[in-house]
Amino acid sequence: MNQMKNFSKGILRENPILVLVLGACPTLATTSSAVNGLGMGLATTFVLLGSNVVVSLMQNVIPDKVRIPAFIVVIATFVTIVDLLMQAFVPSLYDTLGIFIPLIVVNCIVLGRAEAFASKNSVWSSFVDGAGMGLGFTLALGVLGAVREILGSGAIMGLKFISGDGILVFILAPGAFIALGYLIVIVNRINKA
Amino acid sequence: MEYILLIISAILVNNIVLAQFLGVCPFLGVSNKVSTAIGMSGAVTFVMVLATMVTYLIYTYILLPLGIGFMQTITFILVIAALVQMVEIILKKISQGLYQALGIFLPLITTNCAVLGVAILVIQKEYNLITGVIYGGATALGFGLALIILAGIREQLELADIPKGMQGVPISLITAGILALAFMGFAGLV
Amino acid sequence: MSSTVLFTVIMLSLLGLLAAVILYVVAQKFKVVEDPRIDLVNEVLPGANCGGCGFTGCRAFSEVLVRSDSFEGLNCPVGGSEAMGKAAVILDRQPVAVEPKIAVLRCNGTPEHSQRTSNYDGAMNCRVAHALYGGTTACHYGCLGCGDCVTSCKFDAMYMDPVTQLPVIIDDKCVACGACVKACPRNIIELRKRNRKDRKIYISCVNKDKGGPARKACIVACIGCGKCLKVCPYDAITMADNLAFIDSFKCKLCRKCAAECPTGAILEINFPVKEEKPAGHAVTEVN
Amino acid sequence: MFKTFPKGGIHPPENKITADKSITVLPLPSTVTVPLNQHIGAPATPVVEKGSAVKTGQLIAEAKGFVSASIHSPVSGKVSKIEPVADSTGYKQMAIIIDVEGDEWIETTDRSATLVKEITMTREQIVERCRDCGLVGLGGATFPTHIKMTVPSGRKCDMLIINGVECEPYLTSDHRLMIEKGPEVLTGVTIIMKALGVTQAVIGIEANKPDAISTLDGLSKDFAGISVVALKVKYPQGGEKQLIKACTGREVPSGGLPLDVGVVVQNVGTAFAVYEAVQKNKPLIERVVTVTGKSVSRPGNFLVRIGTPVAKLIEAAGGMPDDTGKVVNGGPMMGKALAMTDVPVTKGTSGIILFPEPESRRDEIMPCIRCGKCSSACAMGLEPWLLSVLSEKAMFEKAETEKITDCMECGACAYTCPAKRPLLDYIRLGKTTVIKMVRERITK
Amino acid sequence: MNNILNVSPSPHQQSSETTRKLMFGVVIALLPALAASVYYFGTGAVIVTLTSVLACVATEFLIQKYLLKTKTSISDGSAIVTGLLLAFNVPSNLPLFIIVIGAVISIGVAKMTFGGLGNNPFNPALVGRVFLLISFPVQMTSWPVPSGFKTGYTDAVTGATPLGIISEGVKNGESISALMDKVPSHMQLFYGYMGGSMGEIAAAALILGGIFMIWRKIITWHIPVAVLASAALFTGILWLADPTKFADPLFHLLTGGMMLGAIFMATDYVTSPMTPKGMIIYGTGIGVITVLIRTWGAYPEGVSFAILIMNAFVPLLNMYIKPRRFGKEVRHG
Amino acid sequence: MAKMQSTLRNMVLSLTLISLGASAALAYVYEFTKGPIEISLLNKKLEAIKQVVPEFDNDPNAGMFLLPTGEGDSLEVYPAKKGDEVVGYAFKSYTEKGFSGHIGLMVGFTPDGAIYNINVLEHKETPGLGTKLVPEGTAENPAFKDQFRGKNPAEFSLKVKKDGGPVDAITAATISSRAFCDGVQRAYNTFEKGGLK
Repeated sequence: MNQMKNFSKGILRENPILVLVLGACPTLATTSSAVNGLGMGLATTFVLLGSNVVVSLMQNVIPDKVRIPAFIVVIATFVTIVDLLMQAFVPSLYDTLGIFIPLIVVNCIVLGRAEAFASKNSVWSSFVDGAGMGLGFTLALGVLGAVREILGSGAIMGLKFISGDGILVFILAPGAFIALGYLIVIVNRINKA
Repeated sequence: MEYILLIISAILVNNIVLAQFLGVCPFLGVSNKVSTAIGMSGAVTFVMVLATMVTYLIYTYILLPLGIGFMQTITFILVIAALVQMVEIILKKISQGLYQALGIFLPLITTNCAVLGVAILVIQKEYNLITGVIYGGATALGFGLALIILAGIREQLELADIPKGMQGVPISLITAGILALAFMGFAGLV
Repeated sequence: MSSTVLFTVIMLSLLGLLAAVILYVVAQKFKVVEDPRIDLVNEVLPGANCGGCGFTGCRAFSEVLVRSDSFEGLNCPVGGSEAMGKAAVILDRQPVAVEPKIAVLRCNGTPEHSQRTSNYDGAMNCRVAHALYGGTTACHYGCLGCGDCVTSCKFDAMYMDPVTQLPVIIDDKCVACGACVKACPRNIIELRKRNRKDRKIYISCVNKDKGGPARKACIVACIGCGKCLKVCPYDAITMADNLAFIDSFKCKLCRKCAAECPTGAILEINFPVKEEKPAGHAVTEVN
Repeated sequence: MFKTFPKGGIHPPENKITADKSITVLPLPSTVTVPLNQHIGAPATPVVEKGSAVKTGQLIAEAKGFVSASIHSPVSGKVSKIEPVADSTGYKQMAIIIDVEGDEWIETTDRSATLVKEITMTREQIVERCRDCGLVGLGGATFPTHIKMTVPSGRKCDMLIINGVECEPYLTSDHRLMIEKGPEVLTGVTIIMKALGVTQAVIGIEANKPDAISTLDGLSKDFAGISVVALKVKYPQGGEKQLIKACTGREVPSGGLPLDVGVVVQNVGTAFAVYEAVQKNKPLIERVVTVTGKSVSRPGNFLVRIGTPVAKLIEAAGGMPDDTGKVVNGGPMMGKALAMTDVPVTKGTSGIILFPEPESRRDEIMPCIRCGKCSSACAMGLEPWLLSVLSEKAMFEKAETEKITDCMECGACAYTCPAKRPLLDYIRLGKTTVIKMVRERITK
Repeated sequence: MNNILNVSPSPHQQSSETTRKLMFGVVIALLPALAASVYYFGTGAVIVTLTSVLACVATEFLIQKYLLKTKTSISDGSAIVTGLLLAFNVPSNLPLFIIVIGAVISIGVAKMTFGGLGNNPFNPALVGRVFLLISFPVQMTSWPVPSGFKTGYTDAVTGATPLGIISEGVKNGESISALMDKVPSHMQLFYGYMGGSMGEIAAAALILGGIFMIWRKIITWHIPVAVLASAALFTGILWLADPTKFADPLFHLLTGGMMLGAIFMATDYVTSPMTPKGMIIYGTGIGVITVLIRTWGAYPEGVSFAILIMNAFVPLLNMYIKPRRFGKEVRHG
Repeated sequence: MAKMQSTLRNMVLSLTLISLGASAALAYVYEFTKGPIEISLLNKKLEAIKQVVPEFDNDPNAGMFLLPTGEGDSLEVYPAKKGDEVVGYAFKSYTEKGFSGHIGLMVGFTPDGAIYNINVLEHKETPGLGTKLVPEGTAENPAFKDQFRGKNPAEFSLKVKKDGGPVDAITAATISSRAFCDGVQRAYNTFEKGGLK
């Protein structure tokens, strides 16, 4: 398969959040600012890359029946590694993302890619797929984070451009749902055009 | 009283889906019809109570004494996965009716981040066993409440003329957003 | 090696063991065998879920394809021979060549051609109007103009022409799924063979009345005179209930019949323009 | 307070313009067109041929199916054609066309106006006679009367209800009949009571017809077992199930028939026709039709031969006003709009209403605002908004569980809708589809 | 005689009631309350109302024209009602850009996203209001003090609502009787002499509007009565249990938009149940949740939230509470 | 390589092996990150302490001791010393009266009992309102917290103006402001009772 296409599909056409709507929980929870969104996105990308590579390496040694638990073990391992690393080296980001780091385990994207792609394809394509999907996820989180940050606190990447507060709802739960809803609509329109 | 506040908090104030963003995937996925939503809520409640209990015991009596608390994530997810499978088998053996009602939803629960999330939260918040189980149950009820409400609205929206681009996930998300807005009214109850 | 490492390894190995055993037992109990080819076939299908194949959706059709012994009688009108060919490769079967088809509207009852005798003022729905009465013109076989077919089209291949008050089929978009055929309560829409350059010759009328009343109701009605029958060199035209019908698979597009038709009920479309058109045949070119 | 049904109902303007216009006999037209399907059930089979000479009252088409009714010549003359003719729906169906030559009746009919009160026939003979005379329910449903007069074995009937409600606005044919032919109607009722073997009959009349109530109430003293009940003015008071509930308090179960609660309902007009058939041996060849409308110059109630073109009726009422936008066969709530006026009067035609253009158009359709007014107007306790949208979106299974088949198409929902949605149009579509679905399921 | 006749299925008559008439009926019913707020808050009330109505109508028009590309429906009057109600739910000195945001959310998000009039599960004006309350808590909770007619706009003296004063005080451990001296008397509350959102203050005017709507059959009594009765009952029980900690029921009914909510917001056709039984359950839910939020929650008013929450239950109520079907309980034979 | 068959032996074997590999990897990473995690946790605490007391050169964490609040629990106290001289105490205080419950505070006192600075450790207050407790102000644009600096609760009543005190509450967030005062008061009470003055 064309690796470039393989890579780029995750960014817009098969964007895991905006088109496939997988992994909505961390998307909503960690995008109160662009930085948080990007942080979460990168953490997930790391897990995605790692698990995709390992799963595709092991695709032949895992019997079908234990496929899912084996994948879960692999994914959980990577998640724990990210968890520990972040705790050690970026403690403040770790504090904000909180419980959603361990919850990468149950993020449908990771398991979904392992199951749908990595377990059937070569290591290199799996890596590219993971990178594309991860980038798509990160971008989506970043964009959603940026939108919410701009609307919600009148700032971008922590830099305030208006005095006072923004439309606070957008950094709260309801705003997350609403912003994601409209973002999906917009991306659908772009994809169709 | 403490328990009542805990329950109110978990169901209304800090609703797992609408305020804490856990379990959003099944929230969007299994809310097409009220009847399925009710089944899913039942199954989630059942598993969540059981999972909270088991993971709590494992954490306190195995992981902690051994000093391998960092194994939490990987242990919990495997335990939950195994638990769900076991529940499925047992349910099939003991009650065919219950299995019919909940069975089809069980596989969906493994990847419901609400279950793992609650298991982790119980440890994080340092609840004891009873509080933990109550918290788990109440959270599941909160999940069910949100799910059933959304299912009701979506079933009604099926009859509405929603603009083409908005149909499906976007409209569910926006409905959930307004629902979250409404639930913010419960702030400060506990 | 510290004790942590030891515990970790033991713990996880035990867990893995446990999970494996449980899963083994479970796997023994529920053997969900789903042919993986269903997914593969499903992927090559267009995914429009239009139901044109006669099944409830693309996935259902994939299952049917996988289970079937041959592709005889099975066709995806949307994906056409391309999709069916791919499916055939996956399933290692012989694709059955299916002629591509296209929907045509067998009514030309524009306000100009057919006198309006009443105004319909009910719900804009052909089936409601059809159940109520014969329609706004004296022809109670023709198009009601409420656009059920347009609503039923999932491919945006139809629209209502505000002037002719008839639906128009966009050849490029039509996939011949047949949804409009089912939607039309008057069976005006027909799936016909798709010819080169979308050329079409067909009787644009379904009026089964005798010549007089039919002509009175609509000046471009088929009056069942049978002239076309006689000139057709290929026996493609048949006559039943005062109505001629051109079999699109027998027709060789010679256009003899169209020249012969006294009312202009036979439409010829997408042919190069002839030098002079027979007078009085106000034919509305569709597209 | 007057009796009524418990839930729903609306109060459309009554517009009973012709309430005080006595029944006048319409002169014979030059040709009559007698459709072979003037009743629910299979069309009758012609027993005359093109060119046959027929007398008034002569059998010209025979009932063949179980639910069917015979048809008699309404005039004397010659059969000119037997061919499909566009009927009031615009679709063609078989009809016998007769050129009128005078009005020579068959000998068996007693054409004198004397009242014959004595009932000499047995139950079986009465039913037999009603079938021979081609009687159908004249309220609009045109169900063959002889079937309704036979209580199936194993079922019990203890009460006859006569529908003199005429709750449709504009229509006054039953009203006039009750006033002018009171004794005949009551005799007819007694005949039906005998046929059914019941001792009790109730005539339900809406309170806006005090003259009819007092007339019949006074006369009913001479007839055993007949009482008159005044009912509240509310549409659809004349719905069979509503009428039974109002008069007796009994509730016909969903999907059931009046006989399920031991009741048979007949229309006043039918009772009169039964009288004529049984006591005078006169087939059903004419009926009273109200011709009315706000712009009509001489609205009135006419005794018309079946098969007379509607246009003739309109002519008798002063011709079609220039502003006419719609001609309705029947009442404004349940009647059928006509696409043209050269269609014949049939056994089911109770009135012809001519609406001026502005009133004839439906208002612009707005989105449903879920005000629930249709639900509160529905006398059957249904939710028209839901049924309508379910039909529109082709969700027929759901519509079935929501009891779309209970709908009696009274139109109260569409009348009351502030958004002017064509609720009944879609419900009717859904109802026919669901009935078809159910039938297919049974045959499968 | 060659008229072309109109043909349609039955019925051939329609009542004279139209959506537009109903909507303008609501507008008329709102006028007394509008007059009251102009009387108490001056030109600010007029400016806020005009901005809100214009912004709502403009949003609906623009979305239909340019985004959805459908026929515009602003003439049905529903956007005007939403605009008025939104204005009634905000302080009369709210910065105009905030009102415009509220209007965009009301119409754009809560209404047009769902397909426009009749399809929205939540009351648009309330979604806008709650959205603003959470987004701009400072501006949305700085209510001008009523001071008779005046022409200033933003320079008004601001203060808390009576409920706000009570809620603060109780949290601070003060007794109700002491607090009652700080708030206007019940009679003043009835006429609307208190701080609060623009249209919610004058109970008398709102009740007048309500009676008008019931008389014109625009609404039925079920919802308002259920809301007010359940709230009164609940607060009554609390008050009897401990009059030092809980305010009396009448106080609750007259303050914090209870009247506005019960009469105008909860009775919105689209977002309330269809059957009387459903309406009573719905109304009771609103009353109870309102008191719950007022007494133990963080928001002193709570009516808006309560209505939105019960809006969410309406589909379920419609689904499970059906009108009694004719012939349902009767068995064959 | 052919795919492994799903026999019990294969399944157990593969899953156990995967687990083994995973656990080994995990254990290694854990050992590796153990140190940095501890350090980062400690740094966080020290950072919080540093902000609320004058400059010091000791390890306050080592000198940490508990003081009873008089309400049945105790607060952690971190003494800051420059040389041998105590320059301030950091009290890890809390309040439950916040808009959304718990607020954790680090309150620094100079030895004479005056507030040096306050730091909000954790809270769940409403964004835009209660969150205004957190930021540090600047000279020309002082934040809420800044009005406490240098004030001695002995003469500066920790009450918002609405309750008759001198504290300017955050607009529309009186509850949060009041809770903040409550937390500081708790620290001060403990300080006073502990006899550190």
